[in-house]
Amino acid sequence: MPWGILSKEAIKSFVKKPVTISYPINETSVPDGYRGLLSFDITKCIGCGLCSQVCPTGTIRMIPDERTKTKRRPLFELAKCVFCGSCVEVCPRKAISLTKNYHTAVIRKDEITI
Amino acid sequence: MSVCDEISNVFKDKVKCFTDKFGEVWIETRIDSLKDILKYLNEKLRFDHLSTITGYDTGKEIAIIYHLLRFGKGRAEEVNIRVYTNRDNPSVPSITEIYPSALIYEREVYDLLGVKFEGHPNLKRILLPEDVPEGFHPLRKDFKL
Amino acid sequence: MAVKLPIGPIHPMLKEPMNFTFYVEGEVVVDAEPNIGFVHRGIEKLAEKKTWFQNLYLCEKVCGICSSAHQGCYAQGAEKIFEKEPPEKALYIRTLMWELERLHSHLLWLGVIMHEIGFDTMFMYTWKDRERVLDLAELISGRRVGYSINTIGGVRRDISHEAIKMAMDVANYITERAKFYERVVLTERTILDRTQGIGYLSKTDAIRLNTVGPTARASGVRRDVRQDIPYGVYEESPFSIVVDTGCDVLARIIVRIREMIISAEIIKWILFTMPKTGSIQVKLSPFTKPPENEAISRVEAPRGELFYYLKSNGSQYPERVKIRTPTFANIVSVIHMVKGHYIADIPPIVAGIDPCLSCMDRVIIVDVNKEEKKVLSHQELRRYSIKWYKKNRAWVREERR
Amino acid sequence: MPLFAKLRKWAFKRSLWAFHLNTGSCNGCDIEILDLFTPRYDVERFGIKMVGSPRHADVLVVTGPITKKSLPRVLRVYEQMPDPKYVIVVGTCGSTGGLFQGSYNTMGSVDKVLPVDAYVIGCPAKPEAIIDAFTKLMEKIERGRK
Repeated sequence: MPWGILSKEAIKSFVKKPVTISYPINETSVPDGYRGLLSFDITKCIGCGLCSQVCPTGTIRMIPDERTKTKRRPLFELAKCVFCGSCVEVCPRKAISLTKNYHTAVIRKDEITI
Repeated sequence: MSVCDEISNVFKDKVKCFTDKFGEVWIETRIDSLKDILKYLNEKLRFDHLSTITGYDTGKEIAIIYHLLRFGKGRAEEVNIRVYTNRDNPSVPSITEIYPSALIYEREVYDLLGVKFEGHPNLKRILLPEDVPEGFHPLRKDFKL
Repeated sequence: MAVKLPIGPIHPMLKEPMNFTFYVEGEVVVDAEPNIGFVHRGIEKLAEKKTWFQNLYLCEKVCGICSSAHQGCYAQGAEKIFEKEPPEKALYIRTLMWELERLHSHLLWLGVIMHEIGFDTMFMYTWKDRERVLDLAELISGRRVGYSINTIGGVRRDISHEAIKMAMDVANYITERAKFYERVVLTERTILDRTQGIGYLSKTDAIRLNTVGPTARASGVRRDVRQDIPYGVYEESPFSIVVDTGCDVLARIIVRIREMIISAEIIKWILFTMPKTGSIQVKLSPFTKPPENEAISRVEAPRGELFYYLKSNGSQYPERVKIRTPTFANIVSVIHMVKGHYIADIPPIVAGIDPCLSCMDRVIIVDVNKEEKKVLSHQELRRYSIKWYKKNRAWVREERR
Repeated sequence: MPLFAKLRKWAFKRSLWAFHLNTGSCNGCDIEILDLFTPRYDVERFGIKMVGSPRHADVLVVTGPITKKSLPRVLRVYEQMPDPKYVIVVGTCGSTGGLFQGSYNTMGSVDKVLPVDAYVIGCPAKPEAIIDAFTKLMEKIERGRK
């Protein structure tokens, strides 16, 4: 075929649904269990500090806080996070969870600290 | 006949050969007979694949391990040869004539541990910048982060 | 006239960054010298300061493309150190991820090599197909790249019914597409012109230089860690090793395309035979101290044999983690391959070993006699090579005959 | 604001040319950036284009914690870019050092070396987030900083 095999593919692509997603206009849907930004529920936290010990990057730091039993709570500087989810697995009270939020572009690094 | 027996038959008491619990064959030897053993393994026993050269610092000495593979029918056989060299002035003969791929591996060990490979054609730093001071070898145990 | 031509100081990957100095006579390369380390991040030293479990994520970041191979290889070695056997289902899921990774890596590479030889149409098609694989990976592990699915003693996530269904679709789709690509590669003149007879590496040289992975298999060397030192569930899995005796870049393309078909087959086999229930993990506390041990772990990463040497000293922190990445093993053979070829052939040859992408960011041509320097970016080198080929096409083909 | 300056800002905002620079990342972010230029994401519809030389670029997209060996090259590339120039850092390791904090061969983060305009956190970042970063940069240009 003088036109090559790819030309057939190109013509087929014209009639198919476009592959390009309309991202900034419509949100992309992510599957359940997506490892996005962390969320933290202080009411469940007991301040054990396990999460800060397993974190491979030093994202989690314990700071004093009156609301928990041990008078300290984790502070998540998410700018250092690699979204591995080991803190979620180790948390005995399920105070930390992964969300589907993938909007991680920031102007200042402390914007997403929780 | 296993590799261990063959090596022990030829090199007698120059080598100490054993199989660990994971099935890996380890040969421990001294620096002066290292090249002969590797040559024998390569030419006679057809261990023609050098996976890599590992170096680590035990605190007292520096250990160098040569990880070799032999392919054939069925499962490939693994042999690891370990030598120790002193820490103050570590030096090991280069094996680039036997295994050309060692050109890169030896440079890496030299760079990170400071082991001199006698006879290497182009022994200089490979991973760290060239302007790093003499004696900067990060994988030594006395190098603290 | 001897000309020195250094390529690529700004660099991509941990130990696989490449800056070559090519010595050229006219248009022909006579020698080459690698200079690497622009992406050396000190991972082996950092690993001594992190616990065994934290290192899972550090090892994953050695390479973003073959992340699962690195993490799996580390986990496999660490399981020997901890003397724990992972459950059967975990091995199946782990192998599934390894094969998915091979699919996405080979599709990526196919796009890159097509880009290097100036055939961007196919680059777009392959990357379009690659998205399907990434979507599946996202569904299984929760992230597109960097799956973090392995842990010491198993895997972290179970596979859902939805994922099994989708994996079946993806495997069928990729098989169909790989067959289509094979047909394109073998009939399209642009591709044949630029790849046939380029980067010749004979079988004896491939063995002598300890070449690994698809590069070696394209030279007729039947070596594949999956079969030689079986790990995961490869021992039971029926699959054949793809070997081609072409010894050139075209053979490397063909080997990788056929490997995609084999990978899809393995995925289908895994989905059929995987135990439906069962545990996926041996529970270990992240602060477990292993006994004193040393272990060697080998995995067939998409680019070839990946090697880990692990040593423990009885504490939470490893004593030594040694990593040898496949591209590091293949550098020596690249030097051998480029000798005798034209400057225009450098991009496909260097890309031919799959050196983790944009390895040649910049080219400086230094004329030794005149002490002149000419700086070429990688893009310019590519453009130059495409132009050169258009001009010299006829006699190059003549010469190769 | 004079009409011409307004027009220039409008045009600049809609034709950001990016130069991608790898300073020691693991390739994870790099393939995600390259992904932006392939059919699924296709950022060329926003006028963002990948260029092969820093001399043509408006935006420097940096990935990776700057290694000691690549540091002089990064500075040289940045100096070569014409004004006005912007820097986007993609990936956790470039933003804060991530897993490579405290290594003997990395600088830690890009903002120790270059002025950074936007960060994309993630290891690797999702392509959508990188598009977000470009959108945020466009907003920043709209507000006017340089």
